[in-house]
Amino acid sequence: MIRKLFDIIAGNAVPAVFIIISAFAIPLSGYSASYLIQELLTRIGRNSFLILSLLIPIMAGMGLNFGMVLGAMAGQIGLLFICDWGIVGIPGMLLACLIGTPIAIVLGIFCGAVMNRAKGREMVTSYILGFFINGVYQMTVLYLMGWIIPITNPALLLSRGYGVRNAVSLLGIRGILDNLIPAIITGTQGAGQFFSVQGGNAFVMIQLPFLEGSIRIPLATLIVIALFCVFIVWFRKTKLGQDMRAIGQNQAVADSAGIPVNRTRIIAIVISTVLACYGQIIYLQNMGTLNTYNSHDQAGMFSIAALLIGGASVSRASIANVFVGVILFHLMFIVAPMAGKNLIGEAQIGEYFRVFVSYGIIAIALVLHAWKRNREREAARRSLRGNKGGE
Amino acid sequence: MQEVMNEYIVLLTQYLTQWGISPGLAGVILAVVVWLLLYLGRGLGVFRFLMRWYQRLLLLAGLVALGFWLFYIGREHQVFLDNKPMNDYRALEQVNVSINGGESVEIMARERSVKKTVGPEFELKAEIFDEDGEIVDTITRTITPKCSKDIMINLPMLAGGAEDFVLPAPR
Amino acid sequence: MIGRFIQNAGWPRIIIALFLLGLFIAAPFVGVRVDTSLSNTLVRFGMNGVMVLAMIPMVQAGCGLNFGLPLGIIAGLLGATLSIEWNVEILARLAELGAQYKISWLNEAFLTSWREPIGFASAVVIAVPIAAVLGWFYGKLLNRVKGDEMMIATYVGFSSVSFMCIAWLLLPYKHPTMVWGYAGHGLRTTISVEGYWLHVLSDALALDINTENIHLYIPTGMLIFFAVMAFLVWVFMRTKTGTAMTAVGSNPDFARASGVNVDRMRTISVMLSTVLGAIGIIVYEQSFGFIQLYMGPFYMALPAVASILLGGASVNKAGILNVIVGTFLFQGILTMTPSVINSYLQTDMSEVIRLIVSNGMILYALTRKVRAGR
Amino acid sequence: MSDNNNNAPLLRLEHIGKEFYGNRVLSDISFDIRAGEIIGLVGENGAGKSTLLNILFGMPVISSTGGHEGVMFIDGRKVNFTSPNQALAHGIGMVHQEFSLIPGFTATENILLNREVLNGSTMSYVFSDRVSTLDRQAMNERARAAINTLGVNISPYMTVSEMPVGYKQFIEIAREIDRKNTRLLFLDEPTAVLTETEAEILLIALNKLARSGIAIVFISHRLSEVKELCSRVIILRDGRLITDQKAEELTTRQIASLMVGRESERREVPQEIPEAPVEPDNVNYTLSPSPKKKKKKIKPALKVDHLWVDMPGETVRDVSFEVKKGEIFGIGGLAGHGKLGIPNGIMGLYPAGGSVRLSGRKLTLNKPRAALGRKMAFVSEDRRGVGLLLDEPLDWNITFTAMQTQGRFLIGIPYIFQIRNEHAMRKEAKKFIDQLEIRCTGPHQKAGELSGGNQQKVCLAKAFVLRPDVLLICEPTRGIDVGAKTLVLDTLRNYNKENGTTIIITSSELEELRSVCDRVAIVDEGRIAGILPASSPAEEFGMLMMGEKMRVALAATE
Repeated sequence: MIRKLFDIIAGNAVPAVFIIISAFAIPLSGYSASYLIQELLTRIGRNSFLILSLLIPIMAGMGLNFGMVLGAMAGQIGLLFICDWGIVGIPGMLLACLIGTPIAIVLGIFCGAVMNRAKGREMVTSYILGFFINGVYQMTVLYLMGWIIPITNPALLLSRGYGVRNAVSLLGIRGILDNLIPAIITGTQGAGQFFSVQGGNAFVMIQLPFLEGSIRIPLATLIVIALFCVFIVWFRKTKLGQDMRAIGQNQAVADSAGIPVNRTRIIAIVISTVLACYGQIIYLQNMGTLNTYNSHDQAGMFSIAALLIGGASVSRASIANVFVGVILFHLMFIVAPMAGKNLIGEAQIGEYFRVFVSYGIIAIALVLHAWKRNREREAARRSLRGNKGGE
Repeated sequence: MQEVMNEYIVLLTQYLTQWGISPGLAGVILAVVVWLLLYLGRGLGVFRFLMRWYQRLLLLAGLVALGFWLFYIGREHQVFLDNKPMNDYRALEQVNVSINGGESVEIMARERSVKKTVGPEFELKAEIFDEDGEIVDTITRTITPKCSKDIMINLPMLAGGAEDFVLPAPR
Repeated sequence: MIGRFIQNAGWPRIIIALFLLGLFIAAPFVGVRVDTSLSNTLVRFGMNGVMVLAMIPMVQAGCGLNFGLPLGIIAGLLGATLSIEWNVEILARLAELGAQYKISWLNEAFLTSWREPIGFASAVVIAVPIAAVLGWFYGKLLNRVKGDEMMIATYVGFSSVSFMCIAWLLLPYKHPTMVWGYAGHGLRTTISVEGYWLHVLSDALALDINTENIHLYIPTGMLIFFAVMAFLVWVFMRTKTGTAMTAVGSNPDFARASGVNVDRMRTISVMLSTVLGAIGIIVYEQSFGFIQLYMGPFYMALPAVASILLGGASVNKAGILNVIVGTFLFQGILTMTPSVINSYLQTDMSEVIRLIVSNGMILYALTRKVRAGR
Repeated sequence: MSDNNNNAPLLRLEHIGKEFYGNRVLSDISFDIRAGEIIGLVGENGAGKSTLLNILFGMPVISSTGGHEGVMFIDGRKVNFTSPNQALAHGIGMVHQEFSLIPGFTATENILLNREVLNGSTMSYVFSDRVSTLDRQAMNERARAAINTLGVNISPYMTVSEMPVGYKQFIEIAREIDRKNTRLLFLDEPTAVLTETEAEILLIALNKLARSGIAIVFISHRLSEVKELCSRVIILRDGRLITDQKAEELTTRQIASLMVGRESERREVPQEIPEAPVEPDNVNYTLSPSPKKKKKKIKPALKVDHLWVDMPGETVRDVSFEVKKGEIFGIGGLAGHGKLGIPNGIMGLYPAGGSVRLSGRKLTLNKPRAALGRKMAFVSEDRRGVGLLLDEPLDWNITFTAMQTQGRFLIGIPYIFQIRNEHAMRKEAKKFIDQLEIRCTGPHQKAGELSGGNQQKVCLAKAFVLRPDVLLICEPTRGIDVGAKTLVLDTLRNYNKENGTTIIITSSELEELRSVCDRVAIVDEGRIAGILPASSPAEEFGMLMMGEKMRVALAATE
């Protein structure tokens, strides 16, 4: 009984701690509710898709897919092309996805194959693989683009004539998905109807009297994310999903039952990589600028940290973890610098604090996972023995 | 051999057009027919296998087509509006140009302006003024830059009724 | 014969070595001086050698590659900054001691002329116990997560670095050369060691030939220091404890059946690795000239890991020779690619090549088939 | 199913044989299996049962080691399986001793693992069937049907990790039954983990299955069950088919003696006068002094009381025995009954309790160092896993333990600074290489590069270097060729003779124990079933191995 209670607390300790931290930090930061909600909504739209892409490899027992940065890179290459060609709007985003997909598939197959060669240490391998592919990506973007790969737009290229600039403006697709279906929550007593028309554009208006100011909702993005959640739920019900769950729990048994283990693992990584590619495109359409050499860097780390803060572990993660995580993590992200400034007088502290928390939470999650796994192994060993006689 | 093939294709196209079927539509019809044949034979293992690959191929072709279509409809063009004399056409005193019914720009003689449009075609409306600021003429044209990125429109030629008023964009 | 040599050396090493050789051969043709390149390579070899050496104990004890090297580096940074902060006090205390116990050579003149070496030594002396304590905790942690050491080491390194970012801001350092001028507190991101112990090892006994035709600089002191450290590690791996440690890495069950305390050996190896990391960064800084704080140590483990792997080590076996060969090759590539390739292609590809080579090397080591049955 | 061509048996084996690297493990096995039959396949460990199963299942072990001799027929058609999937396709199912279940899955999910019922979906045309969703309802129905066939009541929604062990066994069998074409089912020790009632239910279920036309091959060490269930009994011994008889024609005692065999080899030893029994409770065979050496009235070198050891797969429950100084004591018994746990527990490698006295003084358990410090040496059964440093040279392997526990092969000041004396290490290694005729290129060769026999010699050398008073050896001859076997056993015998070292040998090979040891203890289900002088007839050892239940049955018959 006590053990069960302990398990429940231990199982949700991480989100609980973050709720407490936020509860202290929010008043300290002095941000208004509408500002926080606006920021949170933006960040949910921006990051959820990336985080959701981590779920499937976890299901297949491959741990946290640090290799998702590969997908992010594929997405960025897609974006670079549409920028060069000047494709804008929703068609531009779709085309970027379309171009990114084959690249992500190839990278995903490579990543999966490498991980199959390094069973038991998938995470560190995919992590280093991320760095390695980053090198290849940089080589491609910095030297081959504009030289072998045709990129002509001078706005993209470095002045030397080849290689892509460090910052690329994504003006053409900026906020295009977020604002596709404009929706506003407002506190002011404006037009009383659900749909209102202002300046020729239709808005979805929701009124909440207690709110000050108005909040824009990235409705279309949220719909895409919701569709993706439905996809995950459906995927879990398929044979492939079932096979992945089996492999995640026991590879040897799955193999003896005739499930193609290695192939399925590669599929899991490919799906994750492709989704990370789309996630990065959604992320960047919100940001509006592409930092060619850095945007993907932190994508993996922040997504993984957010997922873990949501209460997921290396071997178990759900959709709920994703949303709890993204809210708590980004709440901390928003308020920490301001809280740090108001508390100690240094915004820098808050910045470092959130970086520390991101890394620390991953470290703790990994330690807990390894610890638990070793303990379970011990317990499994113990369960093999019968009743002891001599006692 | 090659020639025979070419001739055959030309004839076939002509024949199809006669029935109001464009080559693209013919391709779609062919794809559907093959699919139906495979579907009818799905009891056989080989057919099932073929079906899977055929459908994958169709999916792939569809995606590629989608890609081209997106490229086609999503392309942003810079339209340079040029009011400079060209080929004996004199520069106009003042032109107000609006594209796709948007806000119009005022272009004085020997000026050049730039507007952005998205998609394969756009509607250009030019109001031409004389020295006194009276509208002399209003021209509405649908222009299709297709896949070319940027174009320049020489307004004097447009006003003068020349057909080749669409010029390549300046470097 | 050749086949055996290739088998011993391993393909990746041969390719990299040939590549490096090619760079050296090509250098004169693109206007890069071989002698200065060689000098640079040697300097960087000396700078990084000790940090690469820090990999050996953990690899040998079966704890995997020490991606947690930043932990040791932090201890080294603490030692380095404290040695500057307390520089005056340390010298004063030493003079006091000299006077108190009538040690004739410990006088004012000696302290003035040996100010810099004493500063360096004090940095090491402060860093080592801190590293040992951190290493002890780190070792205990790694003992609980057997099998996942590398990933956890990485994130322990990262989180300790980001934790120290906060600490650098808050710790009550006062020394004017180190804190931000406008705020009066919080350490700067880079701190010059000039006037404290800049080049204290590098310039000791250094061979500096600077004539019309030849510019050769050999940091003899630093190389000797590296040699001494390498020798100490070599000797340690030969002691009873070192032997037991190797056996633990080779087969923990065997070691246990032979009465060795496996966890203790692993902890010792982690402590040793952390201490070497701490010393390594101080050696690095005295040559580099600056202490890099905040995110500086973040990715420092990767080059060290890549170096030892490049030298032919595997995830569970490493020796001094691997360190020497690997560091030389890796640093050689890092020195030569910017100068040679850049003069040829007129671009700086060194960063990209570093990324690909170092991570490719680690990836290669990680995916190599581990021996069955373990 | 039974309406198959009745003339041709379901499975026919003709002259099946197999050699592993010149080591013959099976020869000339021929028998038939007909639909609906239940056949008991019995034999000692190493009699060739598992190799036979591997051949029948087309396991890669067989094809990768040069295939097998003889031919197999299914329904009169010749078959040759190269992968287990082919065997499955021909309707051969197998339930292994270890569970092959996914703990977090429900009974249904496990029974239908990789044979799930799928809903059709258009997506499946483009990708593969794997993107179709599962039809949970149909799956549960099928699982329920399979479970019902067995006559047990297990909910298909129950998660396997929450099931008692017995249920898991039923789920395994249900999985094989669910395979539509299964006609021949191999069960490897299915009752080993079951309680008695569960075992009874299983036997009833198997009978029921057989009546539906499925042939069953039942592999068990519980002879009473074999006798009760099977219509025919096939006995293997040393890779040969000894008997293929109707079960009614045999008594359990006969089966036991046929299994261990060698009645003809019965040595002519006069019946010993029984000593006072030192064994508690469940011993009905008594101690007898060694016939060769008259070393009575000597303090026991090793006295073990109520020892329990928590070694996975080799649990020791309650063991007590005494070993006299200078004696060679054997511990035998079937695999998995705990004989290996005894020496491992004494040496502190696995959690253990009880009391162990070494020449009268109590030994600290659970600390390998303590055992080694008391001049005990140990040769592990897991040569490659525990016994050797495969990546290190021979001199390391031989001298490491002595260096760590006795401080030898070191130079320098003890406790302060000592480095290893490579010269002395090499010398010692050379000495043993010569003495034990270890075939290698020298002390610098890596242990992993040697053959099994030579590796075993290295392990012995490692133990001898310690100059032990008591030497514990597990499976000294496992996996090594005949020549090396003799050499190893001779070495042990000589070492005992020359140094008077007490040696405890644990081995699955009874004959080996009988040839080397003075006395042999037989372990059954974690307890000592009895201790006999080596000269006792093989049959009696066989009876001890068959376990308690056997003895009860025997007591009833005799």
